[in-house]
Amino acid sequence: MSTQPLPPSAVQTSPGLARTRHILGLVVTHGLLLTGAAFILLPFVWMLATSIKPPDEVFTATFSLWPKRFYGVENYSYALTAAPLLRFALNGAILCGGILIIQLLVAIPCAYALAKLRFPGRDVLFVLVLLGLAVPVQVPALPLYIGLANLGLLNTYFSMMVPFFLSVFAIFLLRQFFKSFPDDIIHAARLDGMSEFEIVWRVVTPSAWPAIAAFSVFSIVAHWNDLYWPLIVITDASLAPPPLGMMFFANAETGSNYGALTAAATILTAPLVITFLFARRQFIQGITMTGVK
Amino acid sequence: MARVELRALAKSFGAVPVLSGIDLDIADGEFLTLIGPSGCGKSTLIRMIAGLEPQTSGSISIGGVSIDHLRPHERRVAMVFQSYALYPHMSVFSNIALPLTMQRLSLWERLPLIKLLSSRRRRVMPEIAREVRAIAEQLQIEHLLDRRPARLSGGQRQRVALGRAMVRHPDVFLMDEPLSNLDAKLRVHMRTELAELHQRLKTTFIYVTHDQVEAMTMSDRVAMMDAGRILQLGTPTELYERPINIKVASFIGSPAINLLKAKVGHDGYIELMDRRLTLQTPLEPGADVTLGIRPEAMFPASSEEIRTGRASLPASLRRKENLGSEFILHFDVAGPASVVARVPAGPVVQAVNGSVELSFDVAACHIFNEQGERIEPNPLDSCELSRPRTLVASGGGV
Amino acid sequence: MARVELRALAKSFGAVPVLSGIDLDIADGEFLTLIGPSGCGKSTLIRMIAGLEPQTSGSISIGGVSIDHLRPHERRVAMVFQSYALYPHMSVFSNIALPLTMQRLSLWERLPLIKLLSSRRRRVMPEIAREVRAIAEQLQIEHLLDRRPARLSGGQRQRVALGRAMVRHPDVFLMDEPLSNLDAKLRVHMRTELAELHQRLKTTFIYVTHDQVEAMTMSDRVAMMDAGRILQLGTPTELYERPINIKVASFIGSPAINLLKAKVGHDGYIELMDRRLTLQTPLEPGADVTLGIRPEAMFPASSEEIRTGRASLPASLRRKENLGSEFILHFDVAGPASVVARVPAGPVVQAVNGSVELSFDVAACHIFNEQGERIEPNPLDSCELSRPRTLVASGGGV
Amino acid sequence: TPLLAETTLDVLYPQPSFAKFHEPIAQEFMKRHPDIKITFRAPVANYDEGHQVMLRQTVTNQLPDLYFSGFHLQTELVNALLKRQQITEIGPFLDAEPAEWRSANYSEKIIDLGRVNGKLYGMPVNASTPLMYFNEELVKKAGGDPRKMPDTWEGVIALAAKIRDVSPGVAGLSYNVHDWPDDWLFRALIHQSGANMLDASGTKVAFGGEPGLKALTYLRRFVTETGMPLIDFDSSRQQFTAGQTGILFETPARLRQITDLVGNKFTLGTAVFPVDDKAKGGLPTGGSSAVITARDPAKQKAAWEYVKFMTGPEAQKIVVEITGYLPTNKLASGPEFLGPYYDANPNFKTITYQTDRSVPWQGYPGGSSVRIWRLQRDIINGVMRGETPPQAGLDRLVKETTALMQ
Amino acid sequence: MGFAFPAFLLLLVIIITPLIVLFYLSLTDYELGALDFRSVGLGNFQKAMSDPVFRRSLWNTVLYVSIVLPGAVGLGLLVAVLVHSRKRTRSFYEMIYFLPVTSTLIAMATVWQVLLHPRLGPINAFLRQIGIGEVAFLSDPSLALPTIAVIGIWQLVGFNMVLFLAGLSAIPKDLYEAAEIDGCANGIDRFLTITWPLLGPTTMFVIITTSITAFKVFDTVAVMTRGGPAGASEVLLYAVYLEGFQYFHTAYAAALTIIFLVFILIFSVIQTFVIDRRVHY
Ligand SMILES: Nc1ncnc2c1ncn2[C@@H]1O[C@H](COP(=O)(O)OP(=O)(O)OP(=O)(O)O)[C@@H](O)[C@H]1O
Ligand SMILES: Nc1ncnc2c1ncn2[C@@H]1O[C@H](COP(=O)(O)OP(=O)(O)OP(=O)(O)O)[C@@H](O)[C@H]1O
Ligand SMILES: [Mg+2]
Ligand SMILES: [Mg+2]
Repeated sequence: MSTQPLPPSAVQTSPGLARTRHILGLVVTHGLLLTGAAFILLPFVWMLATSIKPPDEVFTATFSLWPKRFYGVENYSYALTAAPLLRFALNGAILCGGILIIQLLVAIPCAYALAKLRFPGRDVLFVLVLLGLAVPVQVPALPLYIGLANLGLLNTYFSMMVPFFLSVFAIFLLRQFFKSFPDDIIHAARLDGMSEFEIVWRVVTPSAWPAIAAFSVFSIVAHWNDLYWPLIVITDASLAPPPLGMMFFANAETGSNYGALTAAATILTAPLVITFLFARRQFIQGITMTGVK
Repeated sequence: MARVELRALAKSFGAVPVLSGIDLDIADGEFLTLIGPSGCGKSTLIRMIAGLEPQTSGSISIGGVSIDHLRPHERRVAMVFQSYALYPHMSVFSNIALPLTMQRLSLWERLPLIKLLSSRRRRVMPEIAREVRAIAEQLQIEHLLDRRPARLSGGQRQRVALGRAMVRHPDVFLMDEPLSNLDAKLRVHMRTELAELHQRLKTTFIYVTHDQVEAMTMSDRVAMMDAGRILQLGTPTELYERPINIKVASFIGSPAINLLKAKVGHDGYIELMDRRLTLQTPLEPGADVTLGIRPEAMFPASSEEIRTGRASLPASLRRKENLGSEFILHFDVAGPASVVARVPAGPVVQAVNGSVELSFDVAACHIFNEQGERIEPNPLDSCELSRPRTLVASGGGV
Repeated sequence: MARVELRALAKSFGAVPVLSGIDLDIADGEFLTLIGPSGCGKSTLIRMIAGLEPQTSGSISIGGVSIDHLRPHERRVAMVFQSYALYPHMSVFSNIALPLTMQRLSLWERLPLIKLLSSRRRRVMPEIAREVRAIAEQLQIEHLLDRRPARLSGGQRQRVALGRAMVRHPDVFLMDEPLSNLDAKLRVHMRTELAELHQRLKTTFIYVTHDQVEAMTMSDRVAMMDAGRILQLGTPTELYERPINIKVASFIGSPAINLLKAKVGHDGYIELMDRRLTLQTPLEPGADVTLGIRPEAMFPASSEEIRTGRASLPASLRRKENLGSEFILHFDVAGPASVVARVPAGPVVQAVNGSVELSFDVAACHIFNEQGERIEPNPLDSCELSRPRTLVASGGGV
Repeated sequence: TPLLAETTLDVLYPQPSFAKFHEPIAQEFMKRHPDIKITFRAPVANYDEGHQVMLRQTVTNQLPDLYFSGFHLQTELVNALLKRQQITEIGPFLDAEPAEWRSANYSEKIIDLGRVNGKLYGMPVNASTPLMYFNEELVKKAGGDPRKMPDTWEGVIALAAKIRDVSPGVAGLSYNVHDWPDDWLFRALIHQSGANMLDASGTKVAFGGEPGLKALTYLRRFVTETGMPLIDFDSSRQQFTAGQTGILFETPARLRQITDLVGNKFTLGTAVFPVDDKAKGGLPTGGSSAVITARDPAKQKAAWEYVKFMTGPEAQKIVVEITGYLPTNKLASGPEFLGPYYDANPNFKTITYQTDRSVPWQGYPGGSSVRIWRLQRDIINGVMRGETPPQAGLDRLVKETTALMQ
Repeated sequence: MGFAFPAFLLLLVIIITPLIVLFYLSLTDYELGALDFRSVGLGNFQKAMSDPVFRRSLWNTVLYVSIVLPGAVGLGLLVAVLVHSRKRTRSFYEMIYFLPVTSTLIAMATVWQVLLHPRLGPINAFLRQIGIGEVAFLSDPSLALPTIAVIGIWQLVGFNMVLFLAGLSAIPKDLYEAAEIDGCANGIDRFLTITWPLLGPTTMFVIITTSITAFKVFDTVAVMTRGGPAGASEVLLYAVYLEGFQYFHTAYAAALTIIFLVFILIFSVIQTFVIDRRVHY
């Protein structure tokens, strides 16, 4: 059991080397991250730059960030007045809010049942849920459209929301989360006289809010930006959500006012960025706790 | 009044039997502890009493009334969980008040917003608050009522969990390892508090633990379980002094009982390492037996002369553990086996070293047959008392 | 050779000082335990020695050479974590082999796929395997080498963690509460194994715990820490028998030492509940003192007659805890305070009830002044020895 | 004079940006017809999407009362709607109007654009033929005369090659046929040589010979000789407005937008689309026609009123000024209406010089026009890239088109 | 159970019934707007198998997935690892990398077109500077799909980063410390010894969600290249869209949809297997 000397090849750290290594590490890390960030930001920089340019400066032979003529006021006021942008944002909020609320109302009890209750057909249901995860809206679009038409429900907020009422992703995420919820607390609640209904909403749900926050970000981002389905079911412009509204600017056949277009894009992206900013901490914590790891 | 009777209770998970044939009568106001190794079914049993897990067969009654068909909250039992199971998003006050609001308010009166409309609620809530405060005072947690459980220490959480159980004035308290999440010091302290609570409330307590110290110190009776059955039921002293088999003997007591292989000699006397002991059993000569000797029953022979009714073993000291007030001595003996003795601190034990004779009181030996069951020695007649002396090798000492 | 010296070591997290002015010499081959309440900085100290946390000031040297600038793996220390920190995705073999492969193979020889090309690797690996097997044999885990940590029991994981530390043949073993995740029985067992390992390896061990039993039973010396400083450094017996202040006295020993308020009388003798004890201190008359009396030093007076050098207190029994081999008796005394006595099991203690006189050996009292520091009593001259007898109220008893 | 009770017309139009003329026209109309209320559905992105929406809505009975169909999809739409009797023939309404009014407002050639199977189902609302845009500075630098731009393809190619040579990095011309969503630009190259896509029977490919080969050869030469970049049409337009392309062929509907995007960077000029066969050469007419899908006679009547207004000179003036389209009303170009505007904006007037070349743009039989064009486009793309020689490309074009026409 | 009932009902109405309808349609020759149709058995499926356009879209999709998958997962992991070790700048980087997830594609498509413009775009300006010359990213048939894929990566990196960050924060810190003592001195060693193996389950999840997302690529293609040039970027869902909504071959589109679903389901099955019994160490 004699101790062996360190192998001669091992170069020992000197105090100076340690510092150099630390600084070098910082340079490499930030170098990589900033390079990536530049790539990520490039479109946004162009978007912001364009949103303050007059039309004749949008396309020039040499690229410049700052316009010769500041046109931001015009572009933004045009974006806000030419189409009811705030109305679109409001529609987007109603749409996202409505979808989110129903998604949660449906997914939470289902996820709870999948995670904590034993009932026949549970595994079949779970497999179906996973199947649902793979189906994009494009797939059931046509039958749904015809169904809604027969019910006379086209061109309503409801018709825009209905295909998304069931979020299999939410069920999956929340099920993972609920699985780690202590059984003891549920037992305690039963002993205290709570019904299963109350257990779900008064005990399990309040503790799941990081996961709910995480899911909300996913859901809001997806439905705020969804174009495909509203395009199909909406014929009334006053119900249009943001991307549909954006089409008023992005249309290719005639005057695309790029300045106003990017201004509108900026205005309509901002709420999402702000949402993420606020939910960021819970978001990552929430995903961590859902066992998606 | 709150006598708990379990009759032929059994439970299987799927095809796996977990509990079988549990018969148990727990008197009103008794403190009964279920003890046993991990996985033996203690939690399952207590949860069946609470109604959280349906039994496969058998019946449970409280106060003479069968409760098999009752839902958990109708059973008039309260449970304290190992994890405390406090509602993490509610204040301590709400945690304790919850069972009462559930009991006394209708669903409508509990719904958010709608509840504000109820005038009955406005009448009932102050009552509940009064009761909660009374309980909190008893447990000395009044100052914590506004906190969330996350901001409490382990001991405080423990008390809140107790409060939540007490507020319902249940007929039976069920506790599933309520102290095992606490650190050693706090555990000792809470042990006392629980025992005193029991004395004060005089309610039936069914207490689950796998810590034999808890079982010994708090209980009126202890039921030692293993593999889904009750091995022995009795007072702590009975279990310690007359364990019915090796499992019970070695589970109870710390350091654990020393178990030594021995044989029944041709005349029925037990021979341990070729030394004949003044212990006679009804077993066949030549049968293998196991002798159980508690560590505190052994000490190095040099520390006192070998007296009547004692025997000794040659042993060599391997390690001494100083606990301050006492020493745990680890010896190697022939077998090869190791033997532990527990000796009060003092100059004598300090001096122990190398080979010694380990002396023990023959009357304190527990005898177990090959199946591990306890065998009572034959009573010794007076003439036997003098004979063994010659058999005891006089101690080598330090 | 592997003497560890800490000089004026200090650490702050931001502006918060966590350790200050730690000076400690640990001899080669010594088993030193750091003990202290939670948050006192034990982990921080040991992590600084390992190089996982940079110190704010001061220096650390091992074997006389400063290691302040060395990275953790260059320090020739090995660490066993409370959580074991085994690599969950590697087999036991790979877990133990990892430090060696890191040491002996270059980065290329470790890269996935590329490593297969190295011929040196093919030469080195069998050597490593041999060493790993040797360690595994020592720890009796050869049969587990292919398993993943998740499939091991607590004690087995513990051993693997030890193996991983041992395989590097470090100069110093650092262990941060390595036993606290084990259950009570296993903890007792592993305590012995660790102590024996130390005896065999004769390497320096620095061991962190907050369990005083571990500290007492295994260490050559114990450093009791509090709030980032070392309160007392000494052998276990020193700490138990001569704690330098109340904190040390009450941290060490279980059940905890009884602390009783007393006063210095006009002639320098200590008066406890108006009874004068045969203890004289150099303190001013009228000063407040605290008397520390270990539970094992007290017993109900009726159980033996009160002898020279003993005193007694009127007390009333609140609760008896039966531990099988002994009883813990809880008394209420005037103050109001509570006092714990620890008495071997026996018919006498069984009979104790109601009001008793609690007798204790005056020489076994620890005296602490108002600042909580230990005060040595003046040596008693022979004539003093007889006087106090009249002062001791003769016990009421059962 | 409310001869009708309040009638509401549900109108759907493609191209959201057309809101700029649809809205004011509807306002004006409602002022004049207080008994008719115009409500717009959310506009659809383009003619193709609009077509899909209409077809879906035939199935679900959600059709609007009035729709503006792209000319190239008109035939298919009408046929699909006829199957379910969901379309109203416009002919009877028009015939009921006074003859002199009709001849004063519409040229029969324009009205013919709305005929399907010989019956009038669509009333042409806006029309366009491809237009040449150019950068006057670049043209001048290359020795060209902005007021006398070449009117043959050889001439254009020569000028564009010059432009490229004298201004390095600049593309000579851009003719985005390889990327165009429909076959408008390809047809233009066939029609301009006096040929036709289909023979008189309307069932056989007619561009297989000389005209097709010539068109494909021109296209290849655009790339090789004039440095035309093979990029998408958005990018082409952007490059032109940035002053990096000499000549651009585009729809006049973009004139307003391009004028704005160019601003003061260079002088924008427009010229007529070069036509090799000055006698027979034609140009396919893009744009849209109003299609009445209302079922209720009162609504049909109201819809006809609206269509009349929409194709009237006041409304057409608005349409032209906002887009650059060719007006479909004869009076609109007159001095009362667009005259002064054209004088002030000569670039907008150019399109009127090629009015007479308008020929109808009709789909292929068999209902696979969209698919046929996608296939043709891929082949043309290959020819322009030089992957396929023009003759081989032409052979494939004929073969595949014929196959899909069944 | 009552709790799962609303979800089950919606599942039935929103997903299962339409799928059944779709499957039924795929066995007919229905065209949108047609008044009658008849059964053609598996004819549509046979046709799909021999349809070169469909085969090309299948191949394009596979190519797209095979670029996006390693790119978005690898870069997401790299960014997550780098960001995770930051303290003060962490939220800054998280925000930036998450931006594309929140952006509206309609606007971003135009922006990308301009950025990638061979003549006017800043990217080509940069390439010209370093002497590579103009690259027609979106119009060169060999580059269009990879370019769309890069944009796909751009959209997904932030999303995957967040998932990986969640995975990283679940790795016990003391493992890194143990590794450091054991001699894992540099980042590469630590990554290979701890991070990568312990991120296994996260990686599986990310790979599966990323591949499903990548299989579902539609918007970017529809908005930016419309399948061009010369079909070089025509992907599965776009082909389905063309058949269903441009050519109105509803039944054939339904058959293609079913094939698409089968493809994607293979991944879901893997997900069921791996995630639920995920590599539990
Ligand atoms: N829901 C369940 N399904 C299947 N088996 C179960 C279930 N719950 C418990 N068991 C099994 O029943 C046995 C008894 O479990 P139980 O929890 O009652 O043990 P315990 O005595 O409380 O142990 P511990 O001291 O570890 O808490 C164990 O073997 C366990 O694996
Ligand atoms: N990274 C850190 N940042 C700030 N404070 C810290 C950090 N790590 C430890 N501390 C603080 O330093 C003090 C000492 O912590 P340390 O972990 O050393 O305690 P300990 O004695 O090991 O306690 P325990 O017995 O609970 O493990 C604590 O008050 C803790 O809050
Ligand atoms: Mg249990
Ligand atoms: Mg610690």
